[in-house]
Amino acid sequence: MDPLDELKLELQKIPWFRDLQIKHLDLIAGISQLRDVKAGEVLFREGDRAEYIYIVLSGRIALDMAVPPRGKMRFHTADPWEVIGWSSATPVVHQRTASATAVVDTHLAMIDSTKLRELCDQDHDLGYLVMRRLANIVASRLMSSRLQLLDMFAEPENKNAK
Amino acid sequence: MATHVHTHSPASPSERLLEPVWAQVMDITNEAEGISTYWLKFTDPAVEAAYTFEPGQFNMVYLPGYGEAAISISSNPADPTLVGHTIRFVGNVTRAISRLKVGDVVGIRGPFGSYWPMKEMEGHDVIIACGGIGLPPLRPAIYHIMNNRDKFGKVYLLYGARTPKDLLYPTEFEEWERAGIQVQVTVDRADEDWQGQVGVVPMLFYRFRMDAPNSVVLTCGPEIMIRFVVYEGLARRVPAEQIYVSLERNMKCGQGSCGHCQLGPYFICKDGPVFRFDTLQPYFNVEEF
Amino acid sequence: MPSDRSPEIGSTVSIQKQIFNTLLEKLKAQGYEVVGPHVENETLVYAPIQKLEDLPRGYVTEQEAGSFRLVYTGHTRYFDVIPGAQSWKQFLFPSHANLFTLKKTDGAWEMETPRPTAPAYAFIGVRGCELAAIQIQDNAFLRSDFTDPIYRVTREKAFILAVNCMHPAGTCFCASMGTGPRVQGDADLTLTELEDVFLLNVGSELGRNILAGLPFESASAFVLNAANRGLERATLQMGRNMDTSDLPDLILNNLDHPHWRAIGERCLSCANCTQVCPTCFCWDATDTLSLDGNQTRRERVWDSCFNPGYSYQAGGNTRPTIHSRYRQWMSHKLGTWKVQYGTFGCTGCGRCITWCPAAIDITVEVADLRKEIR
Amino acid sequence: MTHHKPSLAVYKFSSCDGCQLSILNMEDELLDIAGALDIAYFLEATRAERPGPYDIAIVEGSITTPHEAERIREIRRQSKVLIALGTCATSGGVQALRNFTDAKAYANTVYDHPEFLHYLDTATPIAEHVPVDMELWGCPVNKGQVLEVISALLNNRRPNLPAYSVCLECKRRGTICVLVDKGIPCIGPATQAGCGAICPANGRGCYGCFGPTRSTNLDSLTNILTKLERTPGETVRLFRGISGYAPAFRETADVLLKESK
Repeated sequence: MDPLDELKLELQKIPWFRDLQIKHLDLIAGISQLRDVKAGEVLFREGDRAEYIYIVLSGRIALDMAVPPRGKMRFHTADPWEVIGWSSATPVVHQRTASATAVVDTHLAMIDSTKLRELCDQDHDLGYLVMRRLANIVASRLMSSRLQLLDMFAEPENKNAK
Repeated sequence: MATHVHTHSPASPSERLLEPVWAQVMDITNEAEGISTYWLKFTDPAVEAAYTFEPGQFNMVYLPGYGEAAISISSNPADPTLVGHTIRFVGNVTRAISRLKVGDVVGIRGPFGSYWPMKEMEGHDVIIACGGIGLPPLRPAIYHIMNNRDKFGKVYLLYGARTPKDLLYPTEFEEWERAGIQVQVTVDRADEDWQGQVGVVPMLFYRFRMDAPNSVVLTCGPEIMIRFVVYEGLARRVPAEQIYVSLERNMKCGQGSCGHCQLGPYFICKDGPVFRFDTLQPYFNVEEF
Repeated sequence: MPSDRSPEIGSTVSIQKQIFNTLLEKLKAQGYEVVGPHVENETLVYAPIQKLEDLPRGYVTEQEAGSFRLVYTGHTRYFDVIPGAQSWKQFLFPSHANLFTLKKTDGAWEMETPRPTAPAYAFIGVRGCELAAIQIQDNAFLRSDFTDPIYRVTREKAFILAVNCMHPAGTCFCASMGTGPRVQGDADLTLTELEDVFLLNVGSELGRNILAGLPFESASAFVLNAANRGLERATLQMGRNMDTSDLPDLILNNLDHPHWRAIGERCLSCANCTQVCPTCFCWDATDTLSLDGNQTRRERVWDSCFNPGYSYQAGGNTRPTIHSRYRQWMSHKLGTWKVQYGTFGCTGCGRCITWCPAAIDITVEVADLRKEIR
Repeated sequence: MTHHKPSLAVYKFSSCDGCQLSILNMEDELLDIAGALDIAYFLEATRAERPGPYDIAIVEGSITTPHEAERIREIRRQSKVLIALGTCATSGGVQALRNFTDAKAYANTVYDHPEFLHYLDTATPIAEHVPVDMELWGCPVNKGQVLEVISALLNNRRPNLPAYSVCLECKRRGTICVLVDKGIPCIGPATQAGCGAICPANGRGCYGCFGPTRSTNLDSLTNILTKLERTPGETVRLFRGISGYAPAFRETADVLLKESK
């Protein structure tokens, strides 16, 4: 199969891409490629230049932060259709804020973030759809982080103890 | 109450509900750091023969001199001769329980409270969403589903714990999977050796597609987790009448008499611990209620 | 003409006041421990009484929010004094009760359950609000699925002589709650005090038996009229009133209202209101363990939703703030109680108003809440 | 503390001995205590004196001299569990009243040779000097509470000590509220239960010897009491009583004084 056709076919599987018009899908396909990472392989490291947004097509990617002296802390895993590296879609973030490692063999779509921003600037209809999706991702990631921050399973401090 | 009766009738069974019966610890399973399951057998054969419970119910476990704690039953309802209590050692009573050995005796009152709507759930898909020590009160429901697997549609267990070593019953997950229960496990944080999912229980709702109108959600765990599980269920159009939550409060009597566990009009010990969410909704987000 | 027949159940008879002593004697002869209002250490209590003269004749109470004064005016009536802090709850639901004692022998616990040994009480002078309160506690303690053994034994044996209230106090609002001043519930006898006679309405076979052989007359239309007029006047003399028309919704729909915080600024969280309340039924159970760990006594004591430990659980305190505890109390009394038992948890006796050191007045708070919402 | 009998030491600092006496007063239970504990040091009870370390040390009194400040640190080093017994040990007690004034001026008035006195500027609770494992309030302490704490330690459980106010105890015993009934100033609503509400039962107001409750509303209580004052400053004196140096009562009195100036 033509690599571009294969790419489009894969992108069409992503639920939220179904909202896109064909011309928009073509535009995104034009700045995207497919990538495979083997289990244990590092997709990017904290501090790397943030050039791509990834969408997991199959497999599982883990996000870790190195916390001295506790070592690597795993705070999120992304399963199919989840987006990672979303912050590179904003004009201000240039560095990866976490490391991404494949937990199992993983198949991904990678989108050039600079070009995606340019596309969104040129076509606000597309830009709106992309940013709306990113807002959803940020909201759910934030909620998740809040719950983790609350450490809901922790034994609470008994400041009102009997 | 109409006119009082001027006779002194002898104590009836409904009056013995404050007196414990005795059960012996037959076995102790260490489940996780600070959490163990105690397997209890009633010392009186007549009590044992009469004892049954529904998934989601609890017992008041009594250690003479220390007091009582409301503890959900975590064992198979099909075998009430051995009652399992999975206990986290956090309070005065449960810390004392942590020092019990096989052969020791505890007091039991129960079973008390409402239970998961196993009958009404038949024919539906079931989503069991729980976190931490919220899994034990749901394990009897899982056993019940396994015992009657053909009566239920798709069944998902969405389970989260703080870290991988805090997961309860991990050795049983495979058996549950084999029985056609899709087990999704997540932890809040892990080291890089953990191959499973990392994230919070409500996020697991993003991992599968549900037939919302035909689904029943059962949830138990920290109240904050329950809240967000409910929001995820409601966001996916699961009717509020098909979401069931199990709550926890300070309980003393277990039968809606002492007043401690009230939440709005409900005595959680008697009207709960399992509530249909729509009945709870008006009081659910009132702070410090 | 005096008669020695038994009156019919439902009928009203009149007796000379001194004959009441004969009635008390009969109760005692039948084994009752007779308790009633009594002045002791210059204050009003419920205590054993032997004769009519033990009742607080000549006294009135001046009750306002946060203030109670027993005043001697020298009037000639025995049942004019409105109750003080104590209620019949202390007999039916005692503040301390042993649930059981356990002794360890050879690793096994042996239980000893005390058979409730409370006497058969004759309650003399139960007001309408108080009888309603007893019936409200019946709902909590005498359920079909759970009967409290300690409460039941005393309750079943109790003889109740109720009293219609002719002179309500400043903090009374029983008329608003539909529990008085005329006694509404079932009593063995219901008394109305006129200047020279007692009227007694016969409510039960037991009441009838107690009157049998006593010199009574059937009450004339004149005295019955006088009693009715007195009760009508009493209704108008209520010191407080509470609009219940929009309860419990007013409260349950406004649980987040800032007014709760305003009350919390005044409330001491001292628990007095709950302890003097004749319907409050909360209790706690505690163990007292011997030093060697081989013997324990489990005891039940009155508890209160104002006690910071009341809603404590392994996760902390469900109601850490004072205003949340006050809201729990009031929203239970006038809100969720109705859902639980079909009645309000308040009979309008006014004790929580009088005995609140901070003078918090439930009728005022309800009215203020209503005003602020509009 | 399982196999051997745990050892107990009882110490006295600046105090009246009343709390130790309430241990000795437990005639019925004293034999049980002696059976369960090895009394290693308790000058009021026995001449036997065995050196530490001890499993349980019970300390009565407040710290008022440099020597005492030194000695309590040594006791802490010698003891596994340290219990502060009574209001002197938990809030400074009646000696702490001098913290509100110039102790030197008093000393100069009372003594011919105040220069021989060695005392600290303040009388302070044990917990201001060393970590304390448990505090038992009261002037004197309630013997039932002492027993409960010992039983709890021996049986490895949390002692059952009430967090509620004296009012609850008052009502449970059927006492009529002296504040409402007689207008007698009473700080029972803000005082920790435990005494059994002795004072109100005898027609007096509570003067707070069991210390402030953890959840109370002193602003509101102050408003009530100042209205009842029979003499100016009565409320300040009520709070600056036996538990006057306990932070909640101390701050309340300070605020009142500031307002009255």
